[in-house]
Amino acid sequence: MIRPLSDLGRARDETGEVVAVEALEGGMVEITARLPRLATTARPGEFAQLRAWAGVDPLLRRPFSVAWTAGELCSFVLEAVGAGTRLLVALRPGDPLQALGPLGNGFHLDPVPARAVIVSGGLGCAPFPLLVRELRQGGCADVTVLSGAATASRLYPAERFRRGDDAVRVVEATDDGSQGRRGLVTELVAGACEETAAVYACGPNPMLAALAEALRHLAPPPERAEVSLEAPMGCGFGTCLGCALPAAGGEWFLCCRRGPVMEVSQVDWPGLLALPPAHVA
Amino acid sequence: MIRPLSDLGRARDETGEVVAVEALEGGMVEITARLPRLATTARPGEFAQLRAWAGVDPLLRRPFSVAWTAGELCSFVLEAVGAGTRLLVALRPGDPLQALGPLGNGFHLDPVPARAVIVSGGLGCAPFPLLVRELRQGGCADVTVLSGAATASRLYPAERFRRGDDAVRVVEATDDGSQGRRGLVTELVAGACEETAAVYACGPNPMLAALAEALRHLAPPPERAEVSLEAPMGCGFGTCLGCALPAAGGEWFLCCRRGPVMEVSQVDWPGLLALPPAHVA
Amino acid sequence: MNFPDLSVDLGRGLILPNPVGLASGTAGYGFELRQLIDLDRLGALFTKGTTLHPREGNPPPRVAEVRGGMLNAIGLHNPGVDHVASTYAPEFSRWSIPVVVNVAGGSVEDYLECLDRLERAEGFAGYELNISCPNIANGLDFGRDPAAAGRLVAAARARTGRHLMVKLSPNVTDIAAVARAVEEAGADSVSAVNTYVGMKIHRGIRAPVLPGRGTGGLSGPVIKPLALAAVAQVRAAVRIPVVGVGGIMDADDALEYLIAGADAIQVGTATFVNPAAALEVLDGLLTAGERAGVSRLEELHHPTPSSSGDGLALSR
Amino acid sequence: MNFPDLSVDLGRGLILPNPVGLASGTAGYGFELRQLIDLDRLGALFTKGTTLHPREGNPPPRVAEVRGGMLNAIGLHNPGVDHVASTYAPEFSRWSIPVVVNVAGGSVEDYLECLDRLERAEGFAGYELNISCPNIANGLDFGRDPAAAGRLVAAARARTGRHLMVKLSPNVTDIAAVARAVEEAGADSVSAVNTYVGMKIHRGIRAPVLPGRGTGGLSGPVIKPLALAAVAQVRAAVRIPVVGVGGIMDADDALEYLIAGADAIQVGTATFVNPAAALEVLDGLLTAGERAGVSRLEELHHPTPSSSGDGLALSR
Ligand SMILES: Cc1cc2nc3c(=O)[nH]c(=O)nc-3n(C[C@H](O)[C@H](O)[C@H](O)COP(=O)(O)OP(=O)(O)OC[C@H]3O[C@@H](n4cnc5c(N)ncnc54)[C@H](O)[C@@H]3O)c2cc1C
Ligand SMILES: Cc1cc2nc3c(=O)[nH]c(=O)nc-3n(C[C@H](O)[C@H](O)[C@H](O)COP(=O)(O)OP(=O)(O)OC[C@H]3O[C@@H](n4cnc5c(N)ncnc54)[C@H](O)[C@@H]3O)c2cc1C
Ligand SMILES: Cc1cc2nc3c(=O)[nH]c(=O)nc-3n(C[C@H](O)[C@H](O)[C@H](O)COP(=O)(O)O)c2cc1C
Ligand SMILES: Cc1cc2nc3c(=O)[nH]c(=O)nc-3n(C[C@H](O)[C@H](O)[C@H](O)COP(=O)(O)O)c2cc1C
Ligand code: FES
Ligand code: FES
Repeated sequence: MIRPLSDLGRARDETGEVVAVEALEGGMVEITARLPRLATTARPGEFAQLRAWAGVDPLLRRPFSVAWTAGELCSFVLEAVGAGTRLLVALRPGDPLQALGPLGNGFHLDPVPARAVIVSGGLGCAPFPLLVRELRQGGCADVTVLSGAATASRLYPAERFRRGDDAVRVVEATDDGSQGRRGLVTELVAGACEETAAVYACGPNPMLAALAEALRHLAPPPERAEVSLEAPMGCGFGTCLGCALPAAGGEWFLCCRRGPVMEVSQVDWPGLLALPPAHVA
Repeated sequence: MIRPLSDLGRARDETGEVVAVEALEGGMVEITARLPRLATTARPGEFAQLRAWAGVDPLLRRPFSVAWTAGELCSFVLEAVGAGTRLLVALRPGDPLQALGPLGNGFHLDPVPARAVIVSGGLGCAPFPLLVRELRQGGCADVTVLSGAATASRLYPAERFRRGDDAVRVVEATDDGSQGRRGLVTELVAGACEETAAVYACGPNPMLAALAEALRHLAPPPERAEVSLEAPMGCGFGTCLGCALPAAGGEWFLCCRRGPVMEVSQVDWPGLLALPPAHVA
Repeated sequence: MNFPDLSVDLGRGLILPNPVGLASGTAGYGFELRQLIDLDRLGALFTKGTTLHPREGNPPPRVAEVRGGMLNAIGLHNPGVDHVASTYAPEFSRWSIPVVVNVAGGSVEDYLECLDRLERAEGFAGYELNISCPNIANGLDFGRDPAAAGRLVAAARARTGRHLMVKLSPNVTDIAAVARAVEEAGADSVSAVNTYVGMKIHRGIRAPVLPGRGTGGLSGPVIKPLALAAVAQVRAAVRIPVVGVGGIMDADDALEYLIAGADAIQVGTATFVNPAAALEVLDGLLTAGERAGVSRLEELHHPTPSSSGDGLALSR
Repeated sequence: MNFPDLSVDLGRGLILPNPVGLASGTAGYGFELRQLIDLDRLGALFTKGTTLHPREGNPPPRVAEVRGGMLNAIGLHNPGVDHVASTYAPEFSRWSIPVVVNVAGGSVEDYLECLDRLERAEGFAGYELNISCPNIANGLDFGRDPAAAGRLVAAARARTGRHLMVKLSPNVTDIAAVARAVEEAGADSVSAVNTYVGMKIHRGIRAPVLPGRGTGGLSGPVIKPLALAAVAQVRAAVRIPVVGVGGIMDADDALEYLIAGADAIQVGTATFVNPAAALEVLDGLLTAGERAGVSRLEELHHPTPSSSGDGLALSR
């Protein structure tokens, strides 16, 4: 089932105002801005191309998942890893923030699954607060978030996945055992995914590849298994052709329009893992 | 009498702290910074290469005359005309300011003349507060500043030439007659320069050329007639060879080392006026 | 018609309503940008480089940012000429923006076969022969060698009565020689320039960021001083119109190209940063024209009576 | 000797104490910078381009800033080879920094006569043949054409036993071909690159800022991606040492050149911004070497065992 290209019809370029910048533990930051168009049109898994600087260095916008929306407000979760993110996390309330979006294909929610497991690795948490809410509002009774990170401080706070909805279960794992289960979050998948209609994941490529492998051994497999991927992006809206990633079957797909969310089966996992690292920290 | 090359032995690269930024009328700004080395070594007419930004845009430092020194403090007078000056006038007390200097050949003060006339056009005022003080401290009894500008608000305040020394005479002229004499400041020269041992000038090239012309008709001519010139500068210390200006006799001289102060007779005035405008506002 | 009148006649029937085009490879075939901006106000759309057969493009990563610019190694990812002729061209004919199809190939035969297939289609206004794509094997050959470029253009000229623009490579010893050769061979106009060969090194992995040879095409503000020089050199070498491209971010940049001798311009990388960049360039030129009270574009940028001024003045 | 040992043997007796040199035309003949910094700690001083006869240089303005770079049109302003041989060389011999005399000319005879006159002098460590100065008439000819460059270098080789480095122009179709030609002709090393032809337009006067043709040589951070690609291409083409130059502002930039294949580097425009820039590059490399616990420079930049890594990861 080839996913359609994303719908650019909703995308707008909007300049909003930052209303809050919250520093979470471990370096993550949640930025909330008044972006009425984006806030009211973005769906889970979609992203926006952000810019919060003048001049040409950095030159390109940077892509970020829409993490949360509330009325006219829109939130993003990120971390300073390079020049662009450093400028973004340094924003203060009142500063302007330019956002082009929503962009990309979000997670598939039609029909809303009865049981959903979300697998989040590190900053891969970003699209999930919104997904959790939309799943729950769509009638998904059982939402479990498997949340992993290297160490406790790098875990996205469980409460931020739930945002007040206590029916959402969050199960944590850390590589060093400092919080939750010791080990990789993908080791929790086999146990959690039985009888699960849908699995949604975001995180480092090796984690997603391990997830894909784990899902292959699940019987029955989930009806839906989707991952949100990353590629260096020139534009975010399909004209630069820069964001190609390897598709199952030997071709490339554009991360910004066919993705960033892909069916697990449509990704060439060995190809993805073999890519030269463009975004090595 | 060919001027010697400037002495680079006193030049140091120093990072100081801005202590005051005063906005004068008409857009001029006086920036004072704690720069102990520069403040104690700079002589009238010498300049410093300033930088107050990170990154590479602007790339090069910008040259500014040392306008005043007091203890460890050093002042510059400037105006926002482009990217670099815009960043400089936006400085706040406490900000760092990097200064390489003193650079260039200053005004000739040996021997200190008995009578001196200073001709200042617009921002050409910059080197003169310091020159006035050094003249007076050296024993020059009679210092007259002829200060010209397009209109009243563009006149450098007379008090800032004097800085408390009421024996210094300031005569003003404006193109529109809004303050002082109506007309060009150079029209005052013939009257003021009789029996004057030394004339020092700084201002737009056409003004300096007019001065040179006026001095040719003076009998007897002043023993010393010096002008401070400008050129786009790559380095400020003689290695880029970028700051060439036309010398009388058909060769070039380096503004940053042979100048910026030149004997009037050593400048090729028609050549200077014919230069393509690199610094047109 | 707008006032001032910004239209530009590039010859052989290609009249742009204004001098602001979208550069090849930065606007696809227009379908995405149509959803984001009012495409029909612009002067021209130069399509993605189109080849005889569909191309998948290069492996990722295909883009990398550098200070003030970006490198790309897309590898002419495109759906092939038949798809463009049969599916896209009919759409183009419904648009009011003139569409110029950018054509690329590895051999003269490739180019000619592309033209032949496109000649049967309607809906587009001309060709831009990309003889300068640095990202495919042999892609530089035509752009490198004036004689080879001339032969290609002469052969192409024989196949079409449509406007034939030739996109020049800046990665050559003498761009003026190539420009002259394609003019003599019958090109109606030239566009200058394509991207510059560049590299980004990743210190962490001690290797280039882009795969393969590690090089890509450099575009964006960083190339403007180089591209302006190239445009001026080309302008001095040929009589046909010159379309300037390279690092144009705003109307001021566009004006500089016009002063350097360009008859029209293309906005490339800026569109990635701001999809409305080309429209803002156009609006900036219109405003500048209105302010200056000129009626024709040329009056905005023709040289002043004397370009030597009042010297290196403390001009206050 | 420092630890780590950063010395670089460029061949034929030219051993640099460290890989950080001052680029030709940005440090004069060392006399100014000696007064500002501890010149003797650096790896090499490449002098201003020196010609047979003294040259006054071009009319002003000779420099203009652009975003992230500068244009220059100095026109080889220099005191001529006799003055360098008789007055400067004896001074050089008292310095511990190796001095390499950059030689430029308009004809083979010019170059050879320069070498002959310098050969009689002591005090300097070798030659850098500037076959690529874009600011004098015909100045580009040797750098443009591999055959001409080869002939020049072969003739120069016959005149001197000193180290012969050749400075390559980037304004060519195939820099690797020129590099190969000069290697075959006997060059001991190559330096890459000289400045790129660029232009700045002044909108106010509707004309270029620089006089004459309006073009100048572009240098500074803006050229780094281009120069890195050129260095990598040259590295792949020749076996002799390659000295990388172009936009190096700090030790990170220098490291990128070493990774791209340079054996040593030159700091140019950065010196104008900060006279101590080259010293800071050196100190940065020393610190990086100490931190990494390496004993030789190569270990700082040789490719990692596998330059393919863990993919396009959300690598947190
Ligand atoms: C669809 C999509 C959604 C995304 N959503 C999110 C999100 O919600 N939250 C989030 O945090 N991120 C998200 N990302 C990732 C985010 O876009 C990137 O982290 C961001 O673009 C990085 O920009 P930067 O300028 O900070 O880093 P860059 O400057 O682009 O650099 C990235 C890393 O590479 C290193 N690097 C770059 N050049 C060199 C060099 N020459 N030598 C050595 N090291 C170098 C930098 O140090 C840095 O660590 C998403 C990406 C995509 C594609
Ligand atoms: C020895 C010396 C001493 C000096 N002392 C003083 C002093 O004491 N006080 C003082 O105020 N100045 C002084 N100056 C002049 C001062 O250095 C310059 O004004 C300053 O360098 C300008 O830098 P900038 O970045 O602000 O302007 P720049 O960006 O360098 O530009 C200067 C002007 O040109 C215009 N311009 C530049 N590029 C373009 C283009 N492409 N198209 C159209 N317009 C363009 C700008 O708008 C601006 O008006 C001195 C100069 C010298 C050489
Ligand atoms: C991602 C990308 C893809 C490009 N693809 C093409 C192409 O297919 N054909 C072509 O002639 N030029 C192509 N170009 C070059 C641009 O059309 C333009 O010449 C160049 O980018 C310089 O302009 P700019 O600095 O405004 O981007 C491409 C440029 C970019 C950035
Ligand atoms: C003002 C100036 C003068 C230069 N003069 C020469 C020269 O005489 N001979 C030469 O081979 N290179 C000359 N160059 C080129 C530099 O040596 C160097 O190759 C170039 O500037 C790129 O390095 P950078 O970006 O670090 O400046 C000059 C560069 C500048 C900026
Ligand atoms: S980011 Fe440009 S096509 Fe996907
Ligand atoms: S400014 Fe560099 S030599 Fe004068």
